[in-house]
Amino acid sequence: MPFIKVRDDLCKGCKLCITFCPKQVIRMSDRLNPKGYYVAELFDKEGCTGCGICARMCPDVAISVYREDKKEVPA
Amino acid sequence: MPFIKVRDDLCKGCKLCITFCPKQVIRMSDRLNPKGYYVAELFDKEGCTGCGICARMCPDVAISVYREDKKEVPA
Amino acid sequence: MSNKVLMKGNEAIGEAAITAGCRHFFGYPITPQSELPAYLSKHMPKVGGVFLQAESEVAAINMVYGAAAAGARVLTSSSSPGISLKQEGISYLASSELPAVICNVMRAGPGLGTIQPAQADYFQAVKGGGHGDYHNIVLAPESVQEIIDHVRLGFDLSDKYLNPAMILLDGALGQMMEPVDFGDYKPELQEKPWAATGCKGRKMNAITSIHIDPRDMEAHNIKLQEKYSKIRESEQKCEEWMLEDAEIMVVAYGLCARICKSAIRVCREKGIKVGLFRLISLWPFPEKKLDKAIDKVKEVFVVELSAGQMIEDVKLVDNGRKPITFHGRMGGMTPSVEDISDRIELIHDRITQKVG
Amino acid sequence: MSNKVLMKGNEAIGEAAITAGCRHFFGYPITPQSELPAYLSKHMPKVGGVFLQAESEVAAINMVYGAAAAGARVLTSSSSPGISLKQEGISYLASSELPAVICNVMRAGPGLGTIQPAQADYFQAVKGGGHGDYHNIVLAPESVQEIIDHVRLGFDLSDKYLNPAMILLDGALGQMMEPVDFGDYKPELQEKPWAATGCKGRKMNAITSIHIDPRDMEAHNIKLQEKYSKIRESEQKCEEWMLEDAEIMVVAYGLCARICKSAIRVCREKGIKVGLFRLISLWPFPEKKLDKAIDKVKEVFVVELSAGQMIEDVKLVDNGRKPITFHGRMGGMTPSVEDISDRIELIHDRITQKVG
Amino acid sequence: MHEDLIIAGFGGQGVMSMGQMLAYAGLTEGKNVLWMPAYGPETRGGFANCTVIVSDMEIGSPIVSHPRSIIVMNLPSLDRFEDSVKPGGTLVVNTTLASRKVRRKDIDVILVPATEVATELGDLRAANMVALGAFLECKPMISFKAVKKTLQKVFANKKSVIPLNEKALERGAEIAREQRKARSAV
Amino acid sequence: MHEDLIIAGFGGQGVMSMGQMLAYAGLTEGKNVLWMPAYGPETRGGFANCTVIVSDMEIGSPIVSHPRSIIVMNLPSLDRFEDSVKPGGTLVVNTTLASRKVRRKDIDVILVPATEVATELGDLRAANMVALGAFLECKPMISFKAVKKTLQKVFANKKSVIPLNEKALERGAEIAREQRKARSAV
Amino acid sequence: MKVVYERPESLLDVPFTYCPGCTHGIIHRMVADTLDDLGIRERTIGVSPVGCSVFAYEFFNCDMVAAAHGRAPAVATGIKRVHPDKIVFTYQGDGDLAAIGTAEIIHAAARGENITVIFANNVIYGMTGGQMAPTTLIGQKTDTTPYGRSVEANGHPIRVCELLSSLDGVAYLERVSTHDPKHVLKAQKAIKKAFQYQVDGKGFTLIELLSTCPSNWGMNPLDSLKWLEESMLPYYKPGVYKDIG
Amino acid sequence: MKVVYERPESLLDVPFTYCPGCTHGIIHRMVADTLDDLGIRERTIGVSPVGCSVFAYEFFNCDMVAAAHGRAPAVATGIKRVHPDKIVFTYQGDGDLAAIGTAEIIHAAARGENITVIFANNVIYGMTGGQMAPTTLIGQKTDTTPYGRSVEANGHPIRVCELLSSLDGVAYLERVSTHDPKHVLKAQKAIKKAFQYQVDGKGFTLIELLSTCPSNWGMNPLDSLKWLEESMLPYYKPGVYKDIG
Ligand SMILES: Cc1ncc(C[n+]2csc(CCOP(=O)(O)OP(=O)(O)O)c2C)c(N)n1
Ligand SMILES: Cc1ncc(C[n+]2csc(CCOP(=O)(O)OP(=O)(O)O)c2C)c(N)n1
Ligand code: SF4
Ligand code: SF4
Ligand code: SF4
Ligand code: SF4
Ligand code: SF4
Ligand code: SF4
Ligand SMILES: [Mg+2]
Ligand SMILES: [Mg+2]
Repeated sequence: MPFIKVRDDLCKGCKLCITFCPKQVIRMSDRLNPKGYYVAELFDKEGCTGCGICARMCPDVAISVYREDKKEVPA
Repeated sequence: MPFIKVRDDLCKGCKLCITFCPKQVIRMSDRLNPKGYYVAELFDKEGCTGCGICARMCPDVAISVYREDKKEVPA
Repeated sequence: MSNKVLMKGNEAIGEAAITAGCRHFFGYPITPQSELPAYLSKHMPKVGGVFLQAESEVAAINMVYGAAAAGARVLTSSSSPGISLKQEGISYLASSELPAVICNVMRAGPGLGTIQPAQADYFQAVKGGGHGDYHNIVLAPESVQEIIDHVRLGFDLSDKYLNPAMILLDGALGQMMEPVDFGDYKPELQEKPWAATGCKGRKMNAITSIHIDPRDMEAHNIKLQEKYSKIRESEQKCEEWMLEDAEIMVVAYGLCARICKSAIRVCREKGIKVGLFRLISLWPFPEKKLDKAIDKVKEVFVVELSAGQMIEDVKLVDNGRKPITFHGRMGGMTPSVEDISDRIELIHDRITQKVG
Repeated sequence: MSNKVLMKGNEAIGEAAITAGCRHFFGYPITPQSELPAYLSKHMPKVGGVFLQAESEVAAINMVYGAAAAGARVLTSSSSPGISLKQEGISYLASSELPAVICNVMRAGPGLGTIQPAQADYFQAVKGGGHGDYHNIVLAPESVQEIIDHVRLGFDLSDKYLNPAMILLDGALGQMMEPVDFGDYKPELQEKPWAATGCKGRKMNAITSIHIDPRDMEAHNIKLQEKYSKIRESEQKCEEWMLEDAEIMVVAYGLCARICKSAIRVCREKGIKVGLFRLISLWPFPEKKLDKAIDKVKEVFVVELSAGQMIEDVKLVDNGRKPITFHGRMGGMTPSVEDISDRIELIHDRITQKVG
Repeated sequence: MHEDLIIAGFGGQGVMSMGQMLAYAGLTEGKNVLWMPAYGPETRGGFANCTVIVSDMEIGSPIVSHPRSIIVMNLPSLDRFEDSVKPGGTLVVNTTLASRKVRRKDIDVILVPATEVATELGDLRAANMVALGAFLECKPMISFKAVKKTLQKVFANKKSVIPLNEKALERGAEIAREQRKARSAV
Repeated sequence: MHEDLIIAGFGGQGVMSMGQMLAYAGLTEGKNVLWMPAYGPETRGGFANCTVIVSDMEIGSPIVSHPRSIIVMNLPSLDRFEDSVKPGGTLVVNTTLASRKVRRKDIDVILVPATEVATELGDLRAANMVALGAFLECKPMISFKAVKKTLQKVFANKKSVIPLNEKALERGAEIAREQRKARSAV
Repeated sequence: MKVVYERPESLLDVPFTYCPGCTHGIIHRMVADTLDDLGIRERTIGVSPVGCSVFAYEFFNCDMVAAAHGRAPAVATGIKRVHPDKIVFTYQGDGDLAAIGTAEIIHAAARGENITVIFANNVIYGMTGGQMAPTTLIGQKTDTTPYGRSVEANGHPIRVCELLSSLDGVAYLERVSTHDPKHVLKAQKAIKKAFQYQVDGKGFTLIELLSTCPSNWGMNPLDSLKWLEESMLPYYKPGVYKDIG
Repeated sequence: MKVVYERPESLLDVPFTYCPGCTHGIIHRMVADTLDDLGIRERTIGVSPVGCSVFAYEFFNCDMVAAAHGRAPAVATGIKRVHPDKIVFTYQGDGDLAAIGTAEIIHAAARGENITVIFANNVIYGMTGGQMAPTTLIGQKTDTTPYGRSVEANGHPIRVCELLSSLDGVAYLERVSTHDPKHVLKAQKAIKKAFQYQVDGKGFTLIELLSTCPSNWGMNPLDSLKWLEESMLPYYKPGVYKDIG
């Protein structure tokens, strides 16, 4: 099952990943990071296809993507 | 009879007037001006048509043109 | 209180300029003076004035040159690196004897540095950061109210002497808010028959800074020097604060002088006889009063937000008479009141021991 | 004589730079230093070096910044107005601690001025025409031979201290021809592990002049100041000429010092005890030797091609001990030998009367 | 009377406007006032703080290293400023974003979950008002009346937000009052 | 031995190269030498002059207000420099372009129609060599031999012009000789 | 399970100082991925500007030189002339490149300096708090155009790709956008191509990336992307403006 | 017999400092004739540059302001913003305008400043003794390209009209030549049109005049005109590059 990890220390809660995830499997968590931002999280691990679009759009390069197959992400 | 006057104090002897005069009625005189240049002169008053081309090309604006008719010179 | 409004220093520059009859501003954005262009872009159009954001500081100072040549009261402002870029233009203004007011809201350098307050552009402002023998008139306000007064004075002196005037402040002064009173001031507007306005009804005017024959250029320089002498004679400005009975004289200007005032208050409460010689005009350097003041004290203590620049001019006036000590902070750091008062106390102890 | 070649000062700069291992020149044309770019555009390609004419002085100094950051020995040159335009870049070089040699073949200012010799950029070179607390190492040759020595020394010191070095001369020195000997000098090339060369096999290098936290910026400034102290300690250079028994000490540098030497010869023939203190390094100012020299004379006579700039540093060293008189010419004019010798005679007469 | 205060937090938490409001209010009360900002390197989200001085005397140094009062709106500000409060002074802490214990014993500490309270009130951006209310309750350098009058002026074009802000002020004051009471009860 | 000389004329009259040639020649003779140019505002056609110093001693000031010798190639230069010649010194005048009388009585004046002579010889640009020849005849600060050797070097790539230049030098010297003879005959 | 995407090696493990949602971060990521992809990190020297990306030297894991405002192309020229075999890029904002740095970018392009310019155009001065840039759109309100940019007072916005396209030294010029994943993908390809051209010694390359500034535009990150698409794209048309192939 | 042509009133009775045959003089004459023709001498303010025409303020009989090198468009902007009703022109060489003054000319054009720029392009730095200009042709030998300008070392010459033509603020742009009477006539018409546009408030106008530098090209005046025609015209094509009509 593909999935993503969001680094809490880097995320600034901009929501771009949430907006552009084609599967709509990311949301804002209720965790505040030390910089004062609520951070994003994958809430539906089943739904994630590992397409990497979230990582491509993340301005803070906070997302890493895990999948079985070849690297072709995010470009 | 149209004619031109060359101001000795301004002429630098570049010969452009001589080159471009369609009637070839200008030449270098043997007068040296105080700046050390031989100056141009109209040598054939009969030949000058007052076309003003010499004045148009004179880089030192040393030439004035005299003619009977309307001003349409040098532009 | 009724006439007082709360205003940022940078905005006060803008409003003061408008009240001084300035209708032309050319500048390029830089922190920490951003509130000024923001203010003027909003308010210049309301008074029929021109706010133009130039493509660079170099362009801005040359637009100023053009507007000044055209006879306008004109303002520009920037901060340290941007002022460095204007040095050629400033030298041209001085040489062409064109009036203009230039604000340097200093930040910490060298290089890109940081945006915190500093006074390390003193040499640049006062000795001439540009080429050739010239001087800016340089004023150093210590409060938002004084910013207003100095901007107006800057325009008046600049027009009077046909010389660029610089207002030298720092980011803290530029960004702090204090209550100010605009009072009722009338700018001393001068006729400018030399200006480039179109030559209708008179001979053409030419404004230039080139005198290719060195004899002419020397004559021009002598004329400039005579003007500088006149300014030196007439326009030295300073504040002598609690100096009447002082044994220790602190010398400082701008923001730093205010810190020193607080420190002097602390010391006075402890019975230390200390006062402040605050420079208001950095050029002309207030040497006449400083010269006399030095005679009356035992020691001079110079405080600057730099490695020590203004102190050289103090030493030149002192000329070996009294000991001079120095404290400077750099890089955007400011000394605390306690820091200064402690140092004054130390000097006091030393002097007293010496005396005792 | 066999090793001597006749060379213009400006060309000598170029050849000296090449022998110092400099392979990169970036500059923008300006009189009176044109022979230098002409020389280097011809000769750099022959040694595999780069001569690049930049689009402006501002671009040139920033190309220098890049090349210095990349680890090269790099040269630029200009004349007064162009040097003013380089002030931001110079402040950046100093702050980023990048080595580079900058030649200012001074002309008369302010403004466009004229192309004749002047020394009115002393303040700009020595006090820092750019923003912030920094110093250039400044050398002032008096002959074409010394130009060569100073350019080489400039590169070596610049690399040693990671600081820009400026060679300050004037158009007369730049354009005159004298016989010179290139001798056999080996440049003191330093390792530059800090340079931007690609990070293969090491951590990435970053070269910058921004330290946004004022505490860091202050620490950086303190580091710079410590370096300046070291340079002040070690690199003061001057020539004491006929000073052993002198009662009058002339202080001058560069072209002006040569005029003074001729004048001193004239005076010596008349039995006047006069000598020359010639500054070689303008920054660090040779205060140690000057300090001692002042003790031994009765009067100091400062001669400059300016309204009086270097004299301030002389006064700071003198600190009220001995009378100082001044003669300056401006705008491209130079004093004649007779002019100077007459003035020395006058001083001599005055001193003798005083004594007698 | 001479009071100085530093208010510190993230950019965007309204620490600057809170300070300006105090200065305005002070001016209307006929005091000498001074407001001075300080920003971090980041345009948004970096640290931001301001100094406010309100005094009957001429104001000297605008730079106050050890102010009588400090309001910290987040953890980095608490870390940075805890030691700066003048002994005997006041420290107001927004505990929502600065939840650690305060070490200083020689000062008056007010703990207000300002962000939480503001969120409850309907707008997290009113946290600054909650903190301000708490502060003024302990250190009435300016009267509540003057502050409220200033609120009216500041939000003249956005009147709808005034009630929320007033409520926030009051809730902050309330919390401070309770806390003091509790403490004096101990 | 210490000689100084100013050569002045229009730009383009070869006054600079004439001076450089002298300096080169001096160097080959083992002297200390210095050459210094000065230009007017115009790129071409403006005034141009240079100073040449040849000396057995170290050369001090490169700026000589009252040189022992001056060569003026045109009228403006005569006007400008006539008064500068050191009393007892030498003034060479290109009378073709500076035809007025010389006022100074306390100096040695050589009048050479240099431009005219050069034109006769076939190239007006050799006027400088005519003047130089005349000058060296009166004031042998450098030997003719050294100057001729320098000519060979300078025109190494353009050998064809050497004979003309040598002839010009000689004609100049001749004229000066005749003039001196005439004068001493008076 | 394998990591198929993670932070590129060419980025240091340091949080960006950019505001939330600012596309400077996306552009940084693309540049870093490109250095990784082409395997050129260790022989690359980047030049950071003055602008919000002034701290780029703290983010990129390759040698970095911080230039004065607008002078990155001159600094890059200096570096490249010393190390012609290294890969040199500048990262510049629109104020940096199209205002104070106009002469430097034009002449670097005309000289055909073999460098790559990454040009983040967010039609505003971000770092200094949102003043008008030369690229600011007509009607756009900024800190120094409080009534909206007007042609009469401020003139017309400059289109950099169009401007540079007449210069013979230019090898490749493309304008791309960052407002959605499709465009970002295109942008990434353009960046890679530009660096590849440099590796191949083809000359001056510049990629203009339309970018956002949520903070100074006064919008949230998503609305910023929409505004970019709706307001910027019509004036700043994406496309290849020059490609010598 | 009437004088049908004489020195225009808009020229002072002072000899030019230009070298014999230098076409700067022809261009001056055309500008002066235009001021006379349009009757605007008394309300015109000219801005002279640094370059051989640095003394233009001694030649034109209208108010003149001498700008720093390259900054004439900025100075003109300052003047025009003070006197929008006056006619303001700059006279600039190719070093002045296309090298150090690149940013100023581009931004004056982009702003659509209602000024007229007379741009004398002689593909060299005349005043300083013949160094390479940004306009110097490939292969051309100059004081700083002793082996001829090469693309590798110095890049490509800049064509100013082409460069500026993409800018929206520009009203009229034409390149003309001065190498023979026919072209001079055309040039004069272009100059007149540009000033007329300014009188009519149409915006930024620039006339690029291909010009000679006999002294630094090392040619006599006539050969210079021939060289202009044969070498410069092919790269710098005369024509109208923009005309908003
Ligand atoms: C010489 C100089 N002038 C001005 C500044 C101030 N300054 C810093 S960043 C900047 C503009 C940045 O805008 P842009 O290049 O568009 O970058 P952004 O922040 O939008 O990414 C300015 C004007 C400076 N640091 N130096
Ligand atoms: C700041 C500055 N840099 C350089 C110069 C030197 N300079 C004077 S004129 C000139 C170039 C002139 O060339 P151009 O503009 O083409 O005019 P031309 O003489 O060819 O007509 C230069 C570089 C200067 N005066 N000021
Ligand atoms: S990898 Fe694709 S599906 Fe998974 S969270 Fe990211 S955008 Fe959504
Ligand atoms: S795009 Fe990145 S920074 Fe933005 S919310 Fe998602 S993970 Fe966080
Ligand atoms: S007016 Fe015409 S015909 Fe007469 S001299 Fe001049 S060019 Fe020749
Ligand atoms: S064109 Fe003019 S300057 Fe040239 S020779 Fe004829 S009159 Fe004289
Ligand atoms: S100010 Fe704008 S450009 Fe700068 S980091 Fe914030 S959003 Fe990005
Ligand atoms: S140097 Fe060239 S451009 Fe200058 S006046 Fe002489 S010929 Fe004309
Ligand atoms: Mg931007
Ligand atoms: Mg030119």
